[in-house]
Amino acid sequence: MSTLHTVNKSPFGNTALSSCLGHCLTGDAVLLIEDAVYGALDGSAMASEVKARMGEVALYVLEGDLKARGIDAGKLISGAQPVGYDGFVDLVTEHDRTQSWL
Amino acid sequence: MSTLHTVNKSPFGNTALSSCLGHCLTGDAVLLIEDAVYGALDGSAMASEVKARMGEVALYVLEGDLKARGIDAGKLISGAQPVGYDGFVDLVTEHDRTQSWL
Amino acid sequence: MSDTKKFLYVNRKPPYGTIYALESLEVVLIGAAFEQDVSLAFLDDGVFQLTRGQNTDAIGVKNFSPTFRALGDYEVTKLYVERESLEARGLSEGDLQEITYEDEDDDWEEKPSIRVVSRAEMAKIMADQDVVLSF
Amino acid sequence: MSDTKKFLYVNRKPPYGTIYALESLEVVLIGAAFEQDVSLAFLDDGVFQLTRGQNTDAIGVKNFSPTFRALGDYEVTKLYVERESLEARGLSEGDLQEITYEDEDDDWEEKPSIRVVSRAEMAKIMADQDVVLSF
Amino acid sequence: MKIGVVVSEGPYTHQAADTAYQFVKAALDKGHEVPRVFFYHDGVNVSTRLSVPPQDERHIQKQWTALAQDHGIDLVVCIAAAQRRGLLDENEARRQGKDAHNIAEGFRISGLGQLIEMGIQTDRLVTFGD
Amino acid sequence: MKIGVVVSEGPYTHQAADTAYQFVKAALDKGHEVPRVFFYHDGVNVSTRLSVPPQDERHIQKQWTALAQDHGIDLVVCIAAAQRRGLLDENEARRQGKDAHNIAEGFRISGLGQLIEMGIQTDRLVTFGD
Repeated sequence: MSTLHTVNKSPFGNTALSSCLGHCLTGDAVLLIEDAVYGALDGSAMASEVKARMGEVALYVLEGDLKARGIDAGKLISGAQPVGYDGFVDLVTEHDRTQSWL
Repeated sequence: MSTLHTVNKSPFGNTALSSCLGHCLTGDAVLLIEDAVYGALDGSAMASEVKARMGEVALYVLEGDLKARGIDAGKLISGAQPVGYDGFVDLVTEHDRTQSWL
Repeated sequence: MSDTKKFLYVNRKPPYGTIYALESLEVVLIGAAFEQDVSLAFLDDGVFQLTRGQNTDAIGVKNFSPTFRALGDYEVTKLYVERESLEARGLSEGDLQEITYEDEDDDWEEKPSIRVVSRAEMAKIMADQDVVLSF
Repeated sequence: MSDTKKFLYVNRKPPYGTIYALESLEVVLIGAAFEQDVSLAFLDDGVFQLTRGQNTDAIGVKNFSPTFRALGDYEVTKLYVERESLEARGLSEGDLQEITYEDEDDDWEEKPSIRVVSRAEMAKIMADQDVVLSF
Repeated sequence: MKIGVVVSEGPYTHQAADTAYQFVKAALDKGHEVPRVFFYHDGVNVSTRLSVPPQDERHIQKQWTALAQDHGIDLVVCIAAAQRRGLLDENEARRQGKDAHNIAEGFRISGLGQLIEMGIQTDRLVTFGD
Repeated sequence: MKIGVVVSEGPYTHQAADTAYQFVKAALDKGHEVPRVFFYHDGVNVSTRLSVPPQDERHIQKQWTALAQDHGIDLVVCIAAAQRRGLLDENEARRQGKDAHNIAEGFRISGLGQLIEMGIQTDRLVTFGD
């Protein structure tokens, strides 16, 4: 039993990602979409908070949103996995529920 | 020459108030409206950041928004001044420009 | 397996600045007719929805906070409030409305609907649901 | 006093997740016809609007980032970007598009429109305006 | 699997309706069922047939209408949210004494019960909002 | 003083239109002039005449229409923002080949130049948004 958490807002402007990271459990997955993809940038003020959960929680980033924003995959936190919309669908079906951190 | 800054979002969910406090200058005024009135709560995780600027910057809180949210004036940071919509208008005219931190 | 699912309504936004809190409550009221296993979670700024003494006269927006007290009549009796969220906002349980329900399994005794839980407990409650609706 | 006012467009939101960045740019383009003293400020998540290499094919939303490079033709030549905002996001000036204008007062020499400034300088720029429009 | 989808924000202003559209397309491509999409909050604004976006931008309402017609998706617009925001179908316009209506083909107005029902009858529920 | 006002969010969803309304009323009560209110972004949604809020809630469009009529305020709805979001007046509907229009009395559709002009011609400009 595990949960897919989706976050869609920049963690530099909004605390949704922080709250999500504070509530997700070992074995859960976090998918960053829309403006939340900035949360996967390495070297940012948010990076250490994200990395701190990466052992227990899998981190995915929606590829289309990364490219839209000009973020090269090489700039991501190590272990953050880009996925397409098809990968998004797989994550939804592979986990028992989806929780959107709006 | 001084600026009235307005902020309308809760500082616990959004960084607008932090950014405003980091950019306003001595002699400016900050008016908290709508969900930003929570930023004037004493004893909160945000209170010290707000208090740190209170010597240089005047802090106002829109009274109608406080009452709507059930916040008693006694719970506010010392020096935070409740104003009505008429006081809001005065603040706009007394300062040279208004900047909304949306 | 029964047809009953566990529904969690997650409230993370404060009232009045946006409509999400009010429209969330409208879903809860309609949803009550479906006899599912319903819980409400209040965390982050969502805890502000439950403060006592709300009076919206000056802002011209409808005060919907009394509706929370009617939830018991709809058999919505589990309102989980996160302690860490209250503390970060300088609030304690005493700043919240009293919301109660009459327990039909216990001689209709009046019991509190609000249950203050830790962040860790809230995380487990979230992980124990079939459907999570976020507002 | 002349009829010219100092207009500052403040951009604090990232592109694509919401429309504010695009609709801000639409105001700037229309506003250019009014021959005011125009500046653009990019701070907080607004600095993300200027990143190079944006490609929106997969999300189906229009890529408006090339429009920034046309601003010089509209005599919009002052784009202030806050250094602290870049640094907090792991970005440097090299991650931003090159945006230039031809300086008519200097034999049409091509000059950079982006000026990276400190937070303290940004605060002073904001305080030096007649009209501040926020997006 | 049966996947239910909620769209909570209006078109163009937030990316939610775009992301939901791409997600639903991908889910259908993978052979999943998306029996219903429920439009709530400002999401009801997606259903207006009066939208005229610039020629070089996508037409969000038409995208949804076409997808629904091709795949038999039930696009439900919450009646309470729609009334507040000025989205009406012909019946509602008559009932409310309004002289115009604006709901596009492929969308239907109904109650919040349809959201709960979707939660009960699908295997997964995904919300796109702000 | 002359005060210009911008409303950037839609009715009911965000408090912006309500706060702006209370602010404008207070400014007029104090003898200031509010020559124009400019509706941009989702703010254009305030201008729909098809809104039917619950009986016990305020009717935001009617509040603005009445205030504008009583005090001669020019309520301008941005045409580009309105087209994207499906807000049309009779002329626009005809021009775009649409079979309905939905702008309320007291509002007029015009270009972004009206926003800049308001900034130039007023002493103060206040923005209400999100």
